[in-house]
This record gives sequence, structure tokens and C-alpha cells, in this order.
Amino acid sequence: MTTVTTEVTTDREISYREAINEAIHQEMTSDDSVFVAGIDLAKQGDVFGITQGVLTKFGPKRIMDTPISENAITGLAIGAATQGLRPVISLMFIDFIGVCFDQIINQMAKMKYMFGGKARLPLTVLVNAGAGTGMAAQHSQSLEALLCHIPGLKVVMPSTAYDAKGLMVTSMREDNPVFMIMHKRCSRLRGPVPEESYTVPLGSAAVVREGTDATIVATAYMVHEALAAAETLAGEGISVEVVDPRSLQPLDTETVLESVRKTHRVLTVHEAVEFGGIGGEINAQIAEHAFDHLDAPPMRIGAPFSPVPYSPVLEKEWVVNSDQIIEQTRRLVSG
Amino acid sequence: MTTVTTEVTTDREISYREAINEAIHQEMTSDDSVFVAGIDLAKQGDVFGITQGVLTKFGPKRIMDTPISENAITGLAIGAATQGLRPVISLMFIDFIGVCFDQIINQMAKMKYMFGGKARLPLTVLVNAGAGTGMAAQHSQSLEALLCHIPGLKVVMPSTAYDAKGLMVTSMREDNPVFMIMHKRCSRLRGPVPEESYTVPLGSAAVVREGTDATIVATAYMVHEALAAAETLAGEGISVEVVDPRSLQPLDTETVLESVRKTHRVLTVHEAVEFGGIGGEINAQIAEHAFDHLDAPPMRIGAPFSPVPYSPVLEKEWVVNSDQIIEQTRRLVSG
Amino acid sequence: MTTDLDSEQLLYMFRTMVTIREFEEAAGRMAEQARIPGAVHLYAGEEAVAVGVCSHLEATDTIASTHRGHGHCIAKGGDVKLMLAELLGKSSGYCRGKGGSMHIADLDLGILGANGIVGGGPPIAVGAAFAAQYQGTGGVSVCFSGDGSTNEGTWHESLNFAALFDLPAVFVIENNHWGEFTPQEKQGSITQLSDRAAAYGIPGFTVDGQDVLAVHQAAGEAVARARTGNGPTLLECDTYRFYNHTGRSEGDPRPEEERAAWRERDPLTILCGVLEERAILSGESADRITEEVQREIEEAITFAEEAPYPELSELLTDIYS
Amino acid sequence: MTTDLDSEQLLYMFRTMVTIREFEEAAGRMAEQARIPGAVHLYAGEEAVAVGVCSHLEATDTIASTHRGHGHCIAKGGDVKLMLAELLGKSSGYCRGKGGSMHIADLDLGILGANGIVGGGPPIAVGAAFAAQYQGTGGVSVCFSGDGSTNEGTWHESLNFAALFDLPAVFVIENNHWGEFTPQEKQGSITQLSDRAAAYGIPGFTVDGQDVLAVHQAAGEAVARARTGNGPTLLECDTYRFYNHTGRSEGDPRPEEERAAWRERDPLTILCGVLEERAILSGESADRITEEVQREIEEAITFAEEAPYPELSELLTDIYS
Ligand SMILES: Cc1ncc(C[n+]2csc(CCOP(=O)(O)OP(=O)(O)O)c2C)c(N)n1
Ligand SMILES: Cc1ncc(C[n+]2csc(CCOP(=O)(O)OP(=O)(O)O)c2C)c(N)n1
Ligand SMILES: [Mg+2]
Ligand SMILES: [Mg+2]
Repeated sequence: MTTVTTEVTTDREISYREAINEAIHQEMTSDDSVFVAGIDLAKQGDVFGITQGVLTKFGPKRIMDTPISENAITGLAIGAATQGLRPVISLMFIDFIGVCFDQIINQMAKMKYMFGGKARLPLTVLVNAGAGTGMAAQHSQSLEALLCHIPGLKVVMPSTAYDAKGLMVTSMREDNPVFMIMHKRCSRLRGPVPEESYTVPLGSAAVVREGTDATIVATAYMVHEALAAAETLAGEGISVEVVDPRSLQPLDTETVLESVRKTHRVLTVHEAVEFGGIGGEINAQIAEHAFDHLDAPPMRIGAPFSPVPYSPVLEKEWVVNSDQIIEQTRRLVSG
Repeated sequence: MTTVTTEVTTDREISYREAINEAIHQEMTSDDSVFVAGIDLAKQGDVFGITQGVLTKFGPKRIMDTPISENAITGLAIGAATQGLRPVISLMFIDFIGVCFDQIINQMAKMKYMFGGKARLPLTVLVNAGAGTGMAAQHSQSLEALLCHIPGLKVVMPSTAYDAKGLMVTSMREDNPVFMIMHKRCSRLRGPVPEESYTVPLGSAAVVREGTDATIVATAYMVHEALAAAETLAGEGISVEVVDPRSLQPLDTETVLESVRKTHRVLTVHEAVEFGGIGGEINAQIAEHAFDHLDAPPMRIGAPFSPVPYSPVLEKEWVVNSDQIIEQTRRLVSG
Repeated sequence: MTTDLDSEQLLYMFRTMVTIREFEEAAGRMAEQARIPGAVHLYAGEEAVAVGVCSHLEATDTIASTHRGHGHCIAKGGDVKLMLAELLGKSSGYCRGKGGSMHIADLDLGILGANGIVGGGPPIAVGAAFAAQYQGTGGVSVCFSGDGSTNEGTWHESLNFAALFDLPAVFVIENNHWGEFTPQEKQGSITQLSDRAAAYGIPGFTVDGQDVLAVHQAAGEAVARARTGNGPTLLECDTYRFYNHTGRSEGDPRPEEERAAWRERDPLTILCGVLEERAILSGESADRITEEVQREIEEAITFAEEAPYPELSELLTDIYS
Repeated sequence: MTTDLDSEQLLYMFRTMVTIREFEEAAGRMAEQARIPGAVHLYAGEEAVAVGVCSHLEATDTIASTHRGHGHCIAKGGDVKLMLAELLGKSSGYCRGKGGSMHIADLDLGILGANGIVGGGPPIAVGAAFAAQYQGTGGVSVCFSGDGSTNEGTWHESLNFAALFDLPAVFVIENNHWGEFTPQEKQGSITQLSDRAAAYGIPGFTVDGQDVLAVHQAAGEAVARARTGNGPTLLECDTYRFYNHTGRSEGDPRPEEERAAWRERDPLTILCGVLEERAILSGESADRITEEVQREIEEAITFAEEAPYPELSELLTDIYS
């Protein structure tokens, strides 16, 4: 995959959430085999607002409210996909993958392979990740690493409205199960989004800011924290390149390595708990494949090894922020 | 934690499986609050033979056969642990953590923290991992990385009969949830095991072979593959040190780093799928904390990114083996 | 309805229900004012269920609660000061500020925690029931579940498990007829959820969940059955929440007539009526009780607001023992 | 029992049951000889269930199967050559050798796969039923489940879901009274599992699973109900497996008398009796059919043994489309 630095030429600004909503509307218009199912998706338009207007526009056949039965919802998507439909389901919070994890890792992910290729599973699973909203330990996690370790799944995690729409369209057109991980704090962020449909390929990272002294690889909301950090650091004469993988499975390692080969220093940042997070995978790959280009140890920032605390003071301390990124980047470039 | 190189002085040899069984017997004898529950554990003594003889010795109050309801089994352990019991449950195959993953990651792991410390969960979960037995995609995985990413859980993965017993005893005495991951192909391996009870601390790696040219960090059955590789490589004049972390959460990074600081080269090996596996975490830590000691890129071997295939020819190709370790170690020391 | 309750007990129940109501009114207000960081799911309207059931429980009995857990906590003896401090994320709170509304617990009082996962509680309740049986404490484990949650697989596994081993458990369904924004009839095709007891060979009953005396009586039988080794009961309580799914938020999709009809069946008014009829309470003394409770809640708010936030160093404590 | 089946259909059913039996005998033998790498769960003894149910299904109807799936596959039209090749891990197998016994599938025939996860199939069956309804194909989705699997939460969620949306589904419980090495009565406290239908407001029946005509009739009604838009049915078939949990392994914990009693009720013998009584089949022609089937299985074994193993390059294909 080659580097795609997003250049958007439109004056139209909508939010990340609206962008995904628009993708769903457009794909449902062009393809009758798409249907949407999940808790409070139809009448209520989803508790995160992702399916607003779908019921009115497409009617109850195309979008259904389900019982609180995530195993049945997930199986619904799998079984229907084997029969040629293109289901989009929501599991609300990514924390809830736990209640239907067998259907995800042992059924959805493996069916095609176990059947010797004779199944196509064009389905998209919507989940919301992220802390910082006072929702405590069971509604605030970033569990993408669990999904990325399972062959058969694809995992995208956009940070901007533009990517959210483009990746949602691509996901819905994929003939494989894709987890679309939305970050709660990205949800209201606005950005330029063309009205017409477009795709952002899976497995293609974006260089969202160019720089020469260090690379920051950041995902989801951390992209914005990294960009803020880069801005501050620029004032100190440190030129930071920010790379957003956008899709984690497949992962566009090449774009990351290219950046590291240029800057010779790297800091990987995600909101998930650091231990066992996707940053370990990324940095291990960098260390193995760009070792000779590194002028300093590859560094990581992730959340400390604890459940997400409720108290605002602790939660603020738990969530990775731009100050930490600034501090670590300073260490990185001086190291 | 300091390095513990296991030195066992006993003539008595028993199998890995018998060693765990012995630990259970001994702990049940000394502590009435221990009980055991799971599918076919009592009358049948477990399909892997782990609870042989327990029913006869301790009676039906202490060990129970349950319905096929892993959520209830896991909740049984959690709820009973809050009331002062010390449950040991089995989920049979580690692949089955999927069916009760919410109870594991959102209840068991987080309860203590969410309650502000006011819960103690002294419970042990037995699971069997590993391919190479023709059991196909849903009965052959090594999913330890999923558990290691969740704060609140502890995860051990012994490779020898000695460690199996010692870690089982420690796990059963822990006041925290511990996953005891047994490897199917280790199950019948025999080794010296003292009859009296002893503990192996969690978070303490073992240097199972000393060497000077390269470090191989290997887990579970891969320890034996690594030792076989080291033997062959010794014949070629390559001196390999083999480190078995034994417990993955907590992980004894210090012992690993110490070895790497000595050999300056490292290859991390596990049977799990490489992408997102625990090897990424280990190598990222090495790259960050021992960068200046590395004379070559830190390397990894894990399974290729596919579900576990059934066909013996494909399964053999999928499972990491000593030939691959030998080849990569040669590359490592020549690099 | 006849009852074994003396006036002291009846007044205690009334006061507890008022406490829940006032607590929820306060929590709702504070959430609206963004003084509470997270989501609060208010129990107002359902007070008779928690109080009727918990009136049979000792501290050695346990309850597993839900996301809508404040009422259970208060009914089981929870301290409103510590609860409010927790809602504010303060270190004096029940969970030292680490849990919040959806995770309030007090193991000493047998409160095994609210739960943010729908269907998360039943398996844990099974474990507590098993422990009581194993240890021979005579304790009973009560599991509160919403109507919506009875469609989660965990609920089913738990009932089967408890029934099989004759565990001392009572499964209470708080059927408030909605799960979030979706009515019960769009979540399953039976209307009386206690019919599900037949799937496990245990007794199942449905009672008027707005009438605390009806709940008290049915729960009494269920708890006695559990305590005497006769296994679990499924007890469905027909009830209604007075506010929207979270807090007192806008956009309640429930029909206005439905809401009004249930408001008519306010459990406080119903109990008050009985107490007045039996001359245990006058309108005046009811008001006095309410005022006393309001003062108590005000004090709790003050306590909570003045309480310190946790130290940053506490971020990494309480993960492991 | 009267039946709508003509002699051709009856003979086809008999032959299919014999095919399952002979397939399982062969698979059991080969597993004992370690010619099959993985675990095989034999369906011998339960043939009447798969055949009685599938006798109503077209290729556009789907089935979700279990770890004990060979019988379902054959009854739904599966090719024994491709099945045996799969058991041997050969590239000519149903799954190109990647799946093995627990994952045999043929989507063209509507076979959504055996499943190594107990309770893994029901949610998927819900999805297939939904697709049939959505696409208006008139198709029916049949879900086979063991008695033990009805205690998994997924089973419960699936029945509720299917009932709610009147999905064209039939949930068949193969009650062979054991789950691995534990009897049904130690897995739940009700004896008739079709009673669980009441929890979802759908019809539930229990039939003699050794009598293929009884199964055929009850399944016919259930399939018709589904096909005509009247929603799912729960159909429990009382049956027994003739071998141990996996293969023909030693250490079967089931009482000898129990096993002997059920051997008396061999579904092949029962059907044979009916066919002889109706003069559709003589003992001699039954033997001829069995011999023909045995030859067919022998040919399949030869086919499977001669088939090539997959190329190593196939390890990383078929993961994604
Ligand atoms: C596993 C899971 N799925 C979904 C949710 C989101 N959710 C929170 S409360 C709720 C509705 C619960 O309905 P019910 O059980 O009837 O309880 P009530 O809110 O009516 O008291 C839902 C769907 C969740 N918290 N957990
Ligand atoms: C989730 C899960 N738990 C446990 C197992 C192990 N297991 C395989 S078959 C089986 C028994 C199933 O019993 P039943 O559903 O009655 O089917 P039967 O074997 O009798 O046909 C068990 C426990 C599994 N495969 N998956
Ligand atoms: Mg409700
Ligand atoms: Mg069975």
C-alpha cells in the first residue's frame, strides 16, 4: 500500500458522526442487500446518532431494532451474510464485544477459512470506543488490539470525518467482516467531507502532518492529540510527522516504516492500555524492519495498566493526552 | 523480579498434567474454601485429565460437574470468590473464552478496581491452548494475548511439569483471578517434580538455558522447540540463551532485558498468531529499553495470520517449530 | 392485602422508598446540571420493587444489581452519603470514586455491585448463591434484572444453573416494559416474563410492582423458599420508570398516556394510602418524613461536594490484591 | 402412523439413514486406526432425526449443525466422498481440508456448517432465517442443537429473536440425554426440553426421535409453519447416540442397561419394520441396499485416501475474500 495523504477539496463541513451516517444512507440507497440491525438503531436512530433518518428514509424492512441479545445480533449478521445480504450491525460500546465474542472470533472470523473459502461474509460491525466521557470501566475501553489479533477480521479506526465516511463506504463494500471502531470523542469533530460517495482503502495509512525530526504514529482521537502536540513542538523547533494508520487490520506498515526511515525516531500513541496494545505490534515491526534507520529507541504511549476509572480527576490522568506526547517526543528527539 | 533459574533436586518424574493435578489435590487438602467446577470435571476427571481423583478424594461438595454454560460457570467463580471461597474453574479449551468473555474482561478483571478495592477475587481459571492435535480452528488457538491486555487479570503459561505445579499452587493462593494456560502438547511431558508443595512466583521468568550469542524468549511448548533449536545451534557454534517468561501477566521484563543486555540479540517465539501476539509487546519493550544493547533487529516468530487449519500437512506448516527457530536464529546472529 | 408487617416496619419501608425517590430526584437534578460526570439511570417509580424484596434480606444476604442500581443499594441499606460521593467521583465514595453510578457496591452489606453490562449480574448472583449453599450460611442471593436483560443469554444460563443445583437464589425481573427506547413487546413475544420459569422447572410469579406490600409478600415466599433449601424462584414485578432511560433526559419515546397512567400508580402514593387507611400515617407526618429525607439528601450532597477527589496516585491502586 | 410418503420417498429415507450409519461406522473405524487426525463425533443411532427433518427441505433451505454433524450433512444431500476427504484433511474435501469433521459445510446445499462451539450455530441459523424472510425466498432455516447446548445463552437468545420476528426457523433439539459424559438430568432440572418453547411463545413438541416417520410428521408441521410465515417451532427429538462422545472411544460412562435399551430402538430397525410391514421392502432388499451403501462408502474412502493433501501455499488462502 502506498501513502495516501488526504487532500480534500470541499467547503462542506460535517461531523464524523454525520459522515458515517451519510455513508450508510448512500450505500443503502445503492444496494438493496444492505440492512441495519441493533439495539435502538431504528426508531431512536442509535444512542450515538449514527443511524439517524435511516428508518424514515428506508422503512422498517431495512433497519430493525433488536432485543438486547448481542449473540443473536452478531449471528444475524453472519447467517444473513452467508445468504448474500450485506448486514451492518451495531454493538454500541466496543466494551460489549465481550458478550458475543465467540460469534466474533470463532464464527465470523473463521467461517470462510474453515469452509475452505466457500463463504463470503460482507458485514460491518459498528462499535464505539474511548474514554473521557465519565462512563467508567465497562463503557470506555479501546479494545481494538483484541480484534486485530484474530485472522479473518478487518479493523478500521478513523480519526476524521473524511476518513470516517470513506472507510465506512469501503467497509460496507468489503466482502469480509469489518469492525468500524468509532471514537466517542471524535464523534462531534467536524471536517471537510464531499457529499458524493468515495472510498478510503483499508490498509492505507495517512501522513496527516509532515515532519522531519520524529514520527508519531497515532490512532483515533490520539491523532488529534498528536497534531496538537506537533503544533506545540513546532514552536520549539521540533518537526514532527504524524501518521494515522486508519486501518489497523490490515495495517499499512510500509507507510509507517517509510516515515521512520525519514525521521529516524518514532513514538507510537494509542488510547488503549499500553501493555498488549496495538502499539507493541507496530513498534515491534518498526524495530525489526527499520532497525538500522533508528537513531533512538522506538517509544510508546498508551494508557496505564488499569481499568478506566470513573472519577473525572482520575480519568483525566488515565487518558493519554498531548502533554504526555509533547514530553515524550522531547525525550525522543533528545535521545 | 530477579531471575530464577529452576534447579530441581528430585528423582521423581511426573507429567505436566499430573503436576497440576497434584497441585490441586494438595491445595484442596490444605484449604477447605477451594472448590472446583466445570464441564465433566468431577465424574470424568476432566477431558484433559486435570481433575482425576478429586471427586473420589474430596467428594461432590468440593468438585461439581456443570451444565454447558460458561457464563454461569465463570460467574459462579466470581460471585463465590466475593464471598470468600477460592474457586478453580475450567473452561476446557482457551478458544471457549469467547463464550464468556464479558464475564472475564468486564466483570472478573474489573470488579476490584470498580469497587474501589473492596473485593478480593481469589480464583483460578484453567484453559488448554495449542495446536498440533488436529482439532482445527476452534479448538487449537493460543489466545493468551487477549487476556494479557486486560488489567485485573493475571496469566501464567508454564512449559514444564515443575513450573506447572509451582505456578498452579501460586495461582490458587493468589487473591486475584489467574488464568492458568496449559499447553496441550506439554500435557504429557514429564519432568522432575518434588512431591511436597512449592510455589513458583508469578512475574518471574526462568533462564532455562544459558548462552552468550543470542536470546530466545519462548513460551509454553515453544520453550521445548527453542531448546531443541539451541541444541542444534550449539553444534554450529552458536550459543543460545533461552528465557521462558512463565507468567505473561505480570511479565518479568527485567530478566528478559538482562539476557538481551548480555547476548545483544533476541528472537521472541510463540505459537500464537504473530500479529498482535505477546511477542510484539515483548519486543517493543526490548526495543525501547535495551536499544543500545542490541546488535541486530529484535526478531519474532509467531504463527502466520490465519485460523488454525485442520489438514495435518497445513497444521504442521502453521505451527512454529524448531527448524524455523534455527533458521531465524542463524539470520539473527549473522545480522 | 393482609400482611405480617407491623407499623414500624411499614414506616421503615415508606421512609426507604421516599429516600430512593428523593435520592433520584437529586441525582437527576445534579446530572442535568452536569455536576455528575457519568450517566445515571434513575430508579424513581420502581421503589416498591427494591424495597419490597430487600425488606426480607439480612446483611448476610446478597444482591446483584443493574445499571439502574441506586434503588437496590438504598433498599439493601446503602449509605446515601457514600453513594452521592461516588456519583461525584469523590474519594469518600463507595468505590473511592473509581466506579460511579454503574458500579456502586458494598460487599459488607452484601451489595455485589451495580453493573454496566446488561445481563452481567445474573452469573455473579449464581456464584454468591453457591457460596451461601457451600458455606451453609443460610444466606440468599437476589438478582435484579430488567425486562430487557432477560433476553441476554447469561440470564438464561444463570436460571438454569441455579435451578439445577437448588441454589438459594431469587431472580427478580423489574419489568418496566422498556429497555432503553424500545418497548418490551419489541424485545420478545411473550407478555408475562415469569412464564420463563417453566423453562427451568422453578416457580414463577408476576406481581404488581407498584404495590410494595404485594411485592413484599411474594418476595417473602421466594426468599423463604430459597432459605429453606428449596431452590430459586422467578419473580416478575410489573413496574415503570418515571424518567427517561438515563437521567431525566429529553426525548422520552414512551407515549404520554402510558406515562400518565403509570404516574397515577406511584408506589409512594399507593403505600401512603394504605398507611393512612390503617391510621399508621397522616398526610402531615408523611410530609414530615419526606422533609426529613430531603434534609438527609441535602446533607449527603454537601458531604459529597465537600469530599476530596482521589489522589492521582490512586490511579494504579486497587487493581490487584 | 399414517404418512403422506410414497414408497420411493420411504426407500430414499431408509437409504439415507443407512448411508449415515455406514458413514459413521467407517469414520469410527478410521478414527480408531488414527487415519483421521481430529476428533469425530458419531451420529450413529440418531439417524431418524436428521433424515426425518431434512426430508422436508430443499436446497434453498438451510441447516445449522453441531459438532455431531455428519448425519445432518448427509441428510441434507451432502456428498460422502467430499465428506470423507475432508475428514482426512484432503484438498478434495468439502473445506479443502481446512475444516475437518467439526466444520464441514456446503453453502450451495444450504449446509451452514458443523460447529465446534456448543451453541455456536443457533445465532447463525437466525441470520439465515432472517435472510430468507428479507429476500422472500420461502426458505426455512433449521437449527440442530444437542440437549446440552440448550443451556448455552446463545440458544436462548436465538429462540427469542426468531420468535419475536416470526422468522422461518425450526429449532430441533436432538435430545440424546447426554452432553459429553454428563447426563441430561445433571444439566438442567426439566425433563422435557420442548417445554422451553413457552419462554418464547412458540409451539413446542417432543417426538420419538427413533421413529423417522414420527419425526417426519412433526417436522413437516414445523417446516410448514415456518414456510407460511407463522414463525419458529421448537421440536425436541428423543434419541440416543450409539457410541461414546467422540469416535467409538472407550470409557463410555452411560449405564450398560440404558445403552442396551436404546440399541433395541435402532431407528434403522424401526423403519425397516415399517417398510416390511407395508411390503415396501423385504429383508433381502434391505440387505442389498446396505451393501450398495457400503460399496459407496468404500468408494468414498478410496477417493478420500487417494485425494491429494492441500498445497502448502494454500495455508494463507481463503482467509479473506
Ligand atoms: C451487554 C449490553 N448491551 C447493551 C447495553 C446498553 N443498555 C444499557 S441499559 C439497556 C436497557 C436495559 O433494559 P432493561 O433490562 O429492561 O432495564 P431498564 O433500563 O429498563 O431498567 C441497554 C440496552 C449494555 N449496557 N450492555
Ligand atoms: C462452548 C463450548 N463448550 C464446551 C464444549 C465441549 N463440548 C463439545 S460437545 C459437548 C457436549 C454437547 O452436548 P449436546 O449439546 O447434548 O450434544 P451431543 O454431543 O450430545 O450431541 C461439549 C461440552 C464446546 N465444544 N463448546
Ligand atoms: Mg426495562
Ligand atoms: Mg446430548
